[in-house]
This record gives sequence, structure tokens and C-alpha cells, in this order.
Amino acid sequence: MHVHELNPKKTMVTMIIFVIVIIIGLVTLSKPRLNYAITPEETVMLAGSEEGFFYPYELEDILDKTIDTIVLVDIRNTFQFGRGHIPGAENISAVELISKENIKRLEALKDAGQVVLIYGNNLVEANGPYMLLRQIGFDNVKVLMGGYSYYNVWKDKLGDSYSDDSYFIGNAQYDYAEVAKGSSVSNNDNGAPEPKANVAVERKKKNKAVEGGC
Amino acid sequence: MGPLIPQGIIPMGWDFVIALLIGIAFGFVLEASGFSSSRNITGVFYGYNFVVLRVFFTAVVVAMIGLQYFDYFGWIDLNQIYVLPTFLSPMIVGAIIMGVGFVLGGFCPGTSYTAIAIGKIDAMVFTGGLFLGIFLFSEFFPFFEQFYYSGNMGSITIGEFFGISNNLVTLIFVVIAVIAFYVTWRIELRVRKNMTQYKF
Amino acid sequence: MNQEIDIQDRPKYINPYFGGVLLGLVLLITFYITGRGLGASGAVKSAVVTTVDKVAPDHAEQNTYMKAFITDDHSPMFNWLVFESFGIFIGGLLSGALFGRIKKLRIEKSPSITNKTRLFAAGIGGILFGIGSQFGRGCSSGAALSGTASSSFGGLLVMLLMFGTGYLVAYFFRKLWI
Amino acid sequence: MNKNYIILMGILILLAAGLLVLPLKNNSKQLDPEVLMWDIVQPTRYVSTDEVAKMIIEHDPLLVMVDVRSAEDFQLFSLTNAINFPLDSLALDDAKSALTFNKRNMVFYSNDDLKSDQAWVIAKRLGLKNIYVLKGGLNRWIQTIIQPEAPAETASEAEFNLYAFRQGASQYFTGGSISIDQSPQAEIVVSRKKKAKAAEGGC
Repeated sequence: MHVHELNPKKTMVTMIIFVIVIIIGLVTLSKPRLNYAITPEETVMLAGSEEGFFYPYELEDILDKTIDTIVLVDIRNTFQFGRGHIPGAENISAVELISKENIKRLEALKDAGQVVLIYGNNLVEANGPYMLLRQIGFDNVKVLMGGYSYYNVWKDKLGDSYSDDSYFIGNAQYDYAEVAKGSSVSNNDNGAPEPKANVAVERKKKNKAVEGGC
Repeated sequence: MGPLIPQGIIPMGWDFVIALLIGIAFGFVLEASGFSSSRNITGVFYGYNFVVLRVFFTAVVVAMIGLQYFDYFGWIDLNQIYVLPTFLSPMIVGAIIMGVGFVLGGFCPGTSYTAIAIGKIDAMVFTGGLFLGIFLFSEFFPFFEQFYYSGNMGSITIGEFFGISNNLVTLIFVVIAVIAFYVTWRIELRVRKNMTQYKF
Repeated sequence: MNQEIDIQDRPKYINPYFGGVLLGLVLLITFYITGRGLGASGAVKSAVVTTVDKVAPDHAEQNTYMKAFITDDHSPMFNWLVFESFGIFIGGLLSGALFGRIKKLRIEKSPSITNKTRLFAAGIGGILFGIGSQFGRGCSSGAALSGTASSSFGGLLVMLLMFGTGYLVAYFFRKLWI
Repeated sequence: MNKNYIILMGILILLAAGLLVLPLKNNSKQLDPEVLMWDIVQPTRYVSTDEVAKMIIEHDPLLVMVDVRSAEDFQLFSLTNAINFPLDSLALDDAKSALTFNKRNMVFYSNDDLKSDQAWVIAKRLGLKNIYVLKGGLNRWIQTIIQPEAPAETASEAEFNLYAFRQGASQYFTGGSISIDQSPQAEIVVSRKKKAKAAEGGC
């Protein structure tokens, strides 16, 4: 009589428990409601481009209603919206942007070829929601440079803002090295004597072949 | 979610308690499967008892499948799992030495502990030898220090080495295991018929 | 072959596939909880380092291999693998008690060899295993079992070569076992 | 042979084959978009220049400044002990492992807060924790810390205190007369995180 000829009943039971655990895993596998449509690499490209930026002087065409393919969305909260907003804008605060109804709405707008222009008080405030909407596939979303605060200053002469560039942000306003030196005798960039740590980023070649598993 | 301790879900303080519990489960399964008997173990080399192959392959296959599924479910992060780094030449040499030691001693370290537990003198001698072997290794370490660190390939996985996904590796492993189970069953039947005396 | 006698003689081992599935699950849980696999030879290494450190501390400090395992804040015995190995021993004890395999001290060997031969072979086997496990970064449980389960290439290599070598040399040592 | 063995082997093969047909998951290791949006609308990611200046002066061991500008800009000027991780290097495969500092707080900064905010969104998506944005960036840094403006005579005491702090900080950072003790701040060594903590033992 061999071990083999014994009925592997216990083995079956354990195996079935194992299978049940895996089935539970499959069933409870949470499926995210939203999915990223672009990779982190593409998001970095997006951050580097100004393709999604909307210039304040372009607003004129919307306000004159010569363009009707743009929907203005104010992502500030209702209180701020109530105190003043760009005419024709509707108020969807940032958190609600991705609610079920609004996602549906955004999808409909996308299908209709409409551009969704979002703005906050300034560019940075709207940047996060803008990047998120782009990342989940709404490539018709644009963001207003300067935001509401800039609009508020220039609202009567929007056309003139063409020659103004104070809404461009992201640039150095100072020659940091020069300013920071101050009266310093040390040529160290900021006076603190610690050595700077350098990060060495090894550029690993992308290897698509090993995508699966671990 | 997992692994729990590296993720800080179970505090480090429980580390040793868990080590003990896991060890108990491990030792229990080893002993209950018959790994406390060296003649049982070495049967795999002579064809009269393939218990080692059966337990070993089943365990590897179950754990492999489980890990891949758990990773898929997000229960465990395979990137945080310790993947044994590959040092090509020292590993080849080490495995060959262990292979000879296996046939001679009839135990491997884990099984020898369980064999000591049930009172096998040969297992005690084996563990003593183990102690001596590691001592000798550390004493003569400077002589082969360079060799010891040579051929480092990092934490490379089987899939990465062959350029396929680890899921496919798992499937191949399962198929090989099933074939092995069948073949060894046939071999065992034939060998045992010819064995006049077989007592554990 | 008389079946009844055979059954009587045969120790009550569990079905190997059952053992395999259980071992696989234990391994899986180990990975899930600790993030790494099982091991056994590491404990002996800790024991070696502790012993050398106790007997000749200077010598242990000078040794490049052992030095790495000596810390001031705790003994090398205070190690995950040591506790785990102690657990293996207790687990073996439990199983042995449960299935009635704990008996007086004995030597298991082929009837065709003497006790002396068996012990000699076991000692040599242990030494080889000790040396090999250091080169191979683990023994059959640490490298071959846990390594392969975590799809480590090194684990697969160790497993295949260990058993492969076993088969190659098995013929020469058949007296020991058959 | 018992037919249960055949069933068992069948289960094993099915399970393994099931792994191959599972729909390819891609996002599981990134932050869920919904969670990301929730994080984006929180203003808690911003730290002010004053807070950062204070942390740098106090040699906060948990602080890691991350400069997301280009390497050239970084060479010209950077904050104390900052590391350079240009925005586009976030696209690298190992951005996450290269930027994982155990339990340290990373503060991203750029010229102002646009690029650093963008970097923050991407880093957050990649699953990084404890990351912040320097509000106003280097421009604000110069305005408030290096060249602080004196408050009006009517300003509150708190504002004067802040001004006093900023003046001190300015001296500190522009290498004024204040001597700085070399407190033992742990040097930031960026090493790529290994796959997992290497086990101590051999086996």
C-alpha cells in the first residue's frame, strides 16, 4: 500500500480553501472608478508643455461669444464664486469635479468637441485639478493662466494683456545666486557650510519585456 | 497591504513571536511529511521514495501561485519581497557542495532540527557538522572572499532572466511539477516492487 | 509483500501532497507577514558567530565574514532565523509527539552499514552542507524553497544544481541508503 | 491512482493558467485617481518659506529639500542640502525608489510653485509619501527670507517677530556674521532602495 493510493481528502480540502481565498480575492478586487489614461511619463511631458494653458487675452473671444466651443468652469468654492466670477462660468468646486455626474458631463462635453476651461484664483490652484483631469483622459481640459485674480485686474482691458506677461509664472524673478550672496564673503551658494548632497539618477533603460508580475 | 512587518502594519516587536510561530508550523509540516527520516529524504535519489520531490514541488508551486495572485489583488507588494540575489559562480559551487552533502548526510539543516526533536543521533551529528562547516567557512573566508562576491547579478527573478513574465514561469513550473509527479509515481512503483526490504 | 505488516511498519506520515500544500501555505503566509521566506542554516551561522565571539572576541572581530554579524547592542543569537529555527525544533517535537515518533535516541541507517559509518557520513554531509550553504546564500529551505517560490533565479539555480548533483553522486553512496 | 489526484493537479494548472489570462493590471501601484484628487484639493501640501527656513536652520533631520529645476539652475543656486531631481526625471522607472526616504519629509521647490506643484502631483501619483511643496518657491524665498521687507509701523507684534526671525534667517543664509555650529545633521545619501531589506543571514 503506497501513500499514493491513499485518498488525498485532506489535500483536497486545503486546496479548495486555497482556491476559495483566491476567488474571494478576485471578487473583492476593488476596481477603481477612474483610471489613468496616460502614463506618468506622459504626465511629465504634459507638465513640460504649455499646450493646455489658456491665455487670458483669449478670454475675450469667449466673453464676446464669438467662440461657443468653450465651457468655463470655476473650481473655487461657492463662496468665492458668489463674490465674483468670470461671466458665463459655472461653479464646480475641485472635489466635485470627479463626482459621478460631473465625469459623465465632462465625457459628454469631450464627445461634443467642447473645450473645458477651468480656473481657480491663480494658475497653481487650478493646476492640480487640471493635471488630474488630463491624467484620467480628458484632453479637452485647459487651464486659465493667471486665474481669476489676474482676470479681475485686467477684466476691462483683456485684449491688452496680450502684451503683458506677468501671468507667466514658473520663471526666476531674481538671479538667486547673486541675491543670496548678499554681503557674504563665502562663495558658497547660501552660506551654510554643509556640503551639498548630489543625487545621481541612474537612467535605467526601459525594459518592456519584463512587465508582468514582479 | 502586505508584507505586514516591512510595511509596519505589525510592529517590529512581534517579529520574534511570529518567527517562532512560523517556525513551529514549518517544523510541524516537515516532520509530519516524513522529513525527519534521512532514509525517507534520500529515497528521492534512489527512486524508492519521492516524498521530498512531492512536498517540495507542491510547496513551491502553491507559494508561487499564491504570491502572484496576492500581488495581483494588491494584498502583497512583490517589490517589497526579499528576492534572493543571484551570485552566479559561488551559487553554482555552493549548490554542488550541498548536493554532495545532501546525499552523504541525508538531511538538510531544517529537516535535521526536526529529526533531532524526535531523537535521531545522526541528525545531531549532522547539525554538529553544519556548525563546523560554517565555522570552517568563516575561518577561511579571506581566501575566497573575492570569489564569494563574484558573479553578482542582483535580485534577478527567473522571468527577468529568461525575458518572460513571472506568471508564465509559474505556469511552466506547475506543468513541470505535474509531469514530475506522474513520472516519479511510476518510477516509485517499479523500484519498490524490487526492494526486498524497506523499513523507515 | 504482506500489506498488513507494511501498514503497521509504515510510520503515519501525512500524504506528501497534503504536506506540500500546507508547506506552501506556510511559506505564503511567511512572505505575507515578513516579506521574506523561510530559512534554517542562518541560525547555525548565528550560533557559530556567537560561539567564536564568546571564546575569542578579538578573533571574531578580525574575521571579515563574522564581523558583519556582530553588533554591540545585541547578541547575534537575537535574530529572526534563530527564533524560527527554534520554532522548527518545537514543531518537529509537536508533530513527533502527535504521531508517536518520539522514541529513545537512535540512529537511522541502511542495514548494510555500521553506525560509525553512518555518523561519519552524517558529519561530513553536515560540514559540506555548512560550507555550501554559505556559498549558495542559503540552504535547501532558504535558497531552494523560498528562493524559487519568490521566483528568484538564484533559488532555482541552487535547487536544480543541488538535486542534480545529488543524482550524479547518489550512485557512489548507494550503500549508505539502500 | 485516486481520481482526486487528477482533480488536484487540474486545480493547480487552472490556477496557474488563470494568472496568464488575468486582465493586465497597470495602475494598481499608483494612487487611485479619486484619492489623488482628494489630496490635490487639500492645501496641507504647502509649507511656507518661513517654516522651511526654520527647519533648515534647526537642522531638522527629517527634512529633505528636493529641487525640481534643471541641473544647470541647481548648480547655480540651491537651498541648503537640497538634492536635485529635475521634473522630467520623474518619468524614470525608478523615480519612486530613488525618492523614497524613509519617513523623511520631502519639500519640492522650483522658481515658484508651479513646477514643484506639477512634480508633486506626479510624485503623489507614483505613490510617494510625505511630500510637500514650498509655497511660492525660490521667488518667495528671496522676498521673505533673503530680502525681508520691514512691516509697517502699525503692524502687530507677531509681524515684527516674524520680521526679526527673517532678518536672522537672512543673515544665516547669506553668510552673515552669525556663526553656525556644525550640528550633526545626517548627510542625505540617496541610494537606490534595494528590492527589499537584505536578510541578515545566509539562509
